[in-house]
Amino acid sequence: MSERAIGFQYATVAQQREASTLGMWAFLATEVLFFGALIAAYLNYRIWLGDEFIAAASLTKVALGTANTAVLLTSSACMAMAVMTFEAGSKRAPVLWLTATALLGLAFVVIKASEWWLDYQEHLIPALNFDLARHGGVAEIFFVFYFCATGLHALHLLIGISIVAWLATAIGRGRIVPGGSTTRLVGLYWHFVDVVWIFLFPLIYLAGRNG
Amino acid sequence: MSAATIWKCWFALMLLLAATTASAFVPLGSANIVISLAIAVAKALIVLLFFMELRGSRALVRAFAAAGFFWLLIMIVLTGADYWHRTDALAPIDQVR
Amino acid sequence: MHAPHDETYLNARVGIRSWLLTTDHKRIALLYFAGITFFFFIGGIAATLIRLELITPGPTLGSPDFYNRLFTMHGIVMVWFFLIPSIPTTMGNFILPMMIGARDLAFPRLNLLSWYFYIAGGLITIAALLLGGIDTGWTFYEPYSTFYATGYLILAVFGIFVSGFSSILTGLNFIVTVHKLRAPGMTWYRLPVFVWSTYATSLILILATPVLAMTLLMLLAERVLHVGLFSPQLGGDPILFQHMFWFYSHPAVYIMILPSMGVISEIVPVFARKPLFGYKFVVWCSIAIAAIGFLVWGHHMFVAGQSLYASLAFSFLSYLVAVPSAIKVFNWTATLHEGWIRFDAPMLYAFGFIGLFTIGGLTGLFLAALPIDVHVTDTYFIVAHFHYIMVGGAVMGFFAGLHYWWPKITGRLYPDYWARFAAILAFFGFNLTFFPQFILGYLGMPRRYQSYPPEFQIWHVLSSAGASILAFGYALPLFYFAWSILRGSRASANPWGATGLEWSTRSPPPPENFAATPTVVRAPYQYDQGKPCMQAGDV
Amino acid sequence: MHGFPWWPATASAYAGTIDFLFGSLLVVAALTSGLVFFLLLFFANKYRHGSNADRSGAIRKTWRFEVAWTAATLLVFVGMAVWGSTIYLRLYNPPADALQIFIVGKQWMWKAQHPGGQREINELHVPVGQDVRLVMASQDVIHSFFVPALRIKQDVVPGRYETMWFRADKVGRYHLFCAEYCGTDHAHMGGWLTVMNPRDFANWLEDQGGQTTLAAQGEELFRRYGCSGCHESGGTVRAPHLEGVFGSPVPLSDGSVVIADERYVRDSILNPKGQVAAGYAPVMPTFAGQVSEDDLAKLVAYIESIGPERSGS
Repeated sequence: MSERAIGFQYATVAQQREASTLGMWAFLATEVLFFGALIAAYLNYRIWLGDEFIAAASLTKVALGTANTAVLLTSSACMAMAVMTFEAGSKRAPVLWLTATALLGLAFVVIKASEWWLDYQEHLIPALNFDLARHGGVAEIFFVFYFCATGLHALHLLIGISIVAWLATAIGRGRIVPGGSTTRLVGLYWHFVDVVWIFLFPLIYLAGRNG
Repeated sequence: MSAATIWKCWFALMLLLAATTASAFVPLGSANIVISLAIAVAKALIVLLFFMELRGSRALVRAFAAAGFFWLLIMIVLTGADYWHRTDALAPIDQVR
Repeated sequence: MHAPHDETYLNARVGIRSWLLTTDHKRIALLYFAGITFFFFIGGIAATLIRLELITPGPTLGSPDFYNRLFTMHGIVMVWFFLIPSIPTTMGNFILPMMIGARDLAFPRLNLLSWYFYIAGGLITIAALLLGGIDTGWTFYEPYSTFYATGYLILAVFGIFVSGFSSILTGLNFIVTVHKLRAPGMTWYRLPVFVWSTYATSLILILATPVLAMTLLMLLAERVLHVGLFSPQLGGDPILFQHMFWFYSHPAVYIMILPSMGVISEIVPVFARKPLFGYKFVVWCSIAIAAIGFLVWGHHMFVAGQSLYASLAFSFLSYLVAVPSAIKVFNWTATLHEGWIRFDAPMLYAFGFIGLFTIGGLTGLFLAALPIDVHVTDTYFIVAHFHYIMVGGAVMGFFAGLHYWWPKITGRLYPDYWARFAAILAFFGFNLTFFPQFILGYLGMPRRYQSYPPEFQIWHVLSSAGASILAFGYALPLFYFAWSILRGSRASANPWGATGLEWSTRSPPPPENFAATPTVVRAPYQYDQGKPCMQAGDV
Repeated sequence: MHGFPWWPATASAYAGTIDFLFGSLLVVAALTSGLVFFLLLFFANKYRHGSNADRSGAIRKTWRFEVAWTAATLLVFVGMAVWGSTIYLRLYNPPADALQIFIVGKQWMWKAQHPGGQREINELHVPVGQDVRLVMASQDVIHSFFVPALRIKQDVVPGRYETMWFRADKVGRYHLFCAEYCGTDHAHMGGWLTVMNPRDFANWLEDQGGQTTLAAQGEELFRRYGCSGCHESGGTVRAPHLEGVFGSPVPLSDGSVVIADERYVRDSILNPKGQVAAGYAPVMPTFAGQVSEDDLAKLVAYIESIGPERSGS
């Protein structure tokens, strides 16, 4: 929606900005509960299945997980820079920062895909080639959560990357100018995807490492 | 929000990431999960307050942000309470493979 | 093409595109109304067949599988495609923006997208039901739904998943609208109670529906990929499914009842010509119901194998959530004191609602008592309880609102005596249908039984007789509403003498609702000597 | 039509307490709804449009009423909650020496197995006036064992044992239903609970054919599954002897001590590495998936029978 025209139902621009911010935060609340339901199920299984479930977590690649978290946190910082520079009025800086954000996002997806490839080779993918004899049924349940959570998160990340790419071109071509709230909303979405990963990382990679 | 604040937050996040990964390998028994979740909450707060500018936002926006997490807490606490107090005698069931 | 003073949202633009691509909240409300009516009749047909089947102890209409698919269809269509969307998407969409003096919802295009999600989800589910239906009941309990269910479960579950987005986006739209688009002078305590109730409903819509989305996704993953999440055959825990399902489904029953409470809180003061008794209490009871409603889902699982600790906690919390509902009933009754009560059709439906909802609510107290629930859960006592709340409460409230805002929506008046007859008929038909089921329930007749011990037959025959009266009571409005559109007399801006902003503009309203944005000067429901004092200043 | 039943049969003292609780709640509900309906009709009539009732004293202080009826409802509801919970707790601690019957629910029948080895399908014969404890398991989906006359019901979730106890005080035949939807013949998955006086019950047990007792069948399984190979003297692998173990404390390898009750025996068969006895290597293979429901019940009964002599049984 072009920024300058105020919506038919709004009286002032400020009212429209506040409404879109509230709308975005309400949407993020629904996403918190969407991912949260999966995390709640994970925590319940952790209580119910106990140590064997936690031990299965040590089969994940903590090095790749940590690297991925670093990449995503950095991309969040880049997105913050993009929003800050955009609202400061410059045009080239936000495009650069947005490009950096998108590239870091892609880096995350590439690392994640390589991790899945390693899991595939170690026969850890349920429904595909999970090696029950060696790991047991409880480990399989852990890996069902692992793939559900990381899969959904990667999907949200891909959506985020495509939006950031579109935003970078739109700002580059001058279709999006300061004053509107589109850039801020895209930033909120990206940071949210990062917050989800911040909680997924310890639950998936750091569980069961204390030997 | 100035560039300096952003990169200071970024640095804090990196420190916390290092801390949480390192602490995971220290055998502290059930304290490990508590520490890793506490650090995760700290990292999330940095992103929420600074990057998502909740610090400067109106109370209403902060309330919306908190609502999602609070309702999730209700679900986790009440289902967790059930699982915590469950004493099941497991019975054999023919695993369908 | 129309002189400005008689241009309404109906004739402002014509053609199919002006309807299918509209962003006018009033037209979208009518689109939803068409969908709601369609699904109400599909669910109604299933209900009629169920009642016919249960007249005799043995199988009457078909095989047990046919009956299982029948009650599953009745459950799914009525819950997700009629009751949950009914009042928020029709009257909420149409009336809420007008009540707060706004020109439209905060995000009009999101509103249209919500309708398309609703229709897409509905058609997918109808396709699943027509292709062969599913036999799991609307609760999809595990491990039956993973390994033993036959039929198009994946299609139906995906249909419900898609329609869930309509709930989420509608709730989001309403919340932002109420916060941001109130007319000048419309403070929170000057908001009509219908706006408060719809706001509370929207809180539940956006905080509970995502959990249903995730639960259904996990159910699909388990059924399609045979991965162990809920069924013990693969190492999962079926009670986790019940926890996650009811975490959504109990707040969902408050999504169904809260809007009706809002409608009744609008109607009673208008036809009693008196301010609502304890406005602030009624308002904060709605919010309390929405909040505490999230803490009580465990009372669906008292015998399911939940831990003793959880059952005790959920029993106590379920009693807590009953208090706000009781307060509301007392406040509606107290509003009648020293009023000038008129008995038009909306008021009769409102009386019906208060009576039936009281019985429904009180029987809920039996179910929250642990040992009684152990005896009556999964029996017809439960079926009677939730029908008293859903059909006696939510549907009666839906009809009350329909009769109350029909003149504003269509600009036409309907024949009042026929409407009063329909209200009374529905009330008695309803009681004859569902009160015998309380007795059946305590006798121990389980739910979802096609054939039952012969000694229960007397009550089933009474119930089926009542169902035919109820069906007639619900079909009647179809006729006189249609008649009113064709030949009903024109409705004035304020046929009932109400005080809300929506009654300060023409019926049917112009596309932008108000010639100029009204300024609000006083609280709702103010009367002196029976004359309404309009909320909008002299516009 | 078969008569005009409006109250279910009452076959146990517990059912009586439930009826009393239900009756009291019914009275409270009737009073409340009666009050509301009376007020609705009274106000509707007295203050109808056009009546010249006195309308001067409009109540100013509304919150006084609000606080009154809020407090009243809260008090009554908390009372109901506490009363209900106390009765419910009695369901949860079964008497120790109850007659134990194994029930297995599978798609569309209830299989009962008495300690003496007698088997029944969709039928359950129990002696009057004696505590009966049902240990229930399901082989496929969730079923629910429901006897309206006793006012009790318990969902049977596959993959775990559910227990329920009752004491029937009146001789007679009472309905048995499956209350949790379980598929096509959910409506036919039921039958009769027959409560007999002890003499008839003993005769009934006799003419069910003197099958060997559960414990005897358990001993035979103990050999067939190869347990005796290790757990009896002369075995190749060093494994603990099970004579006199049941019911007495067992020191575990991680230093804790656990009472060898049914759960410990059952868990040791299904998941032996979970709690290994002190001084033994965790070499025992798991039997999960091989030992069926019924066999596991028999093995537990056998190990119980070679435990220390318990007073009476």
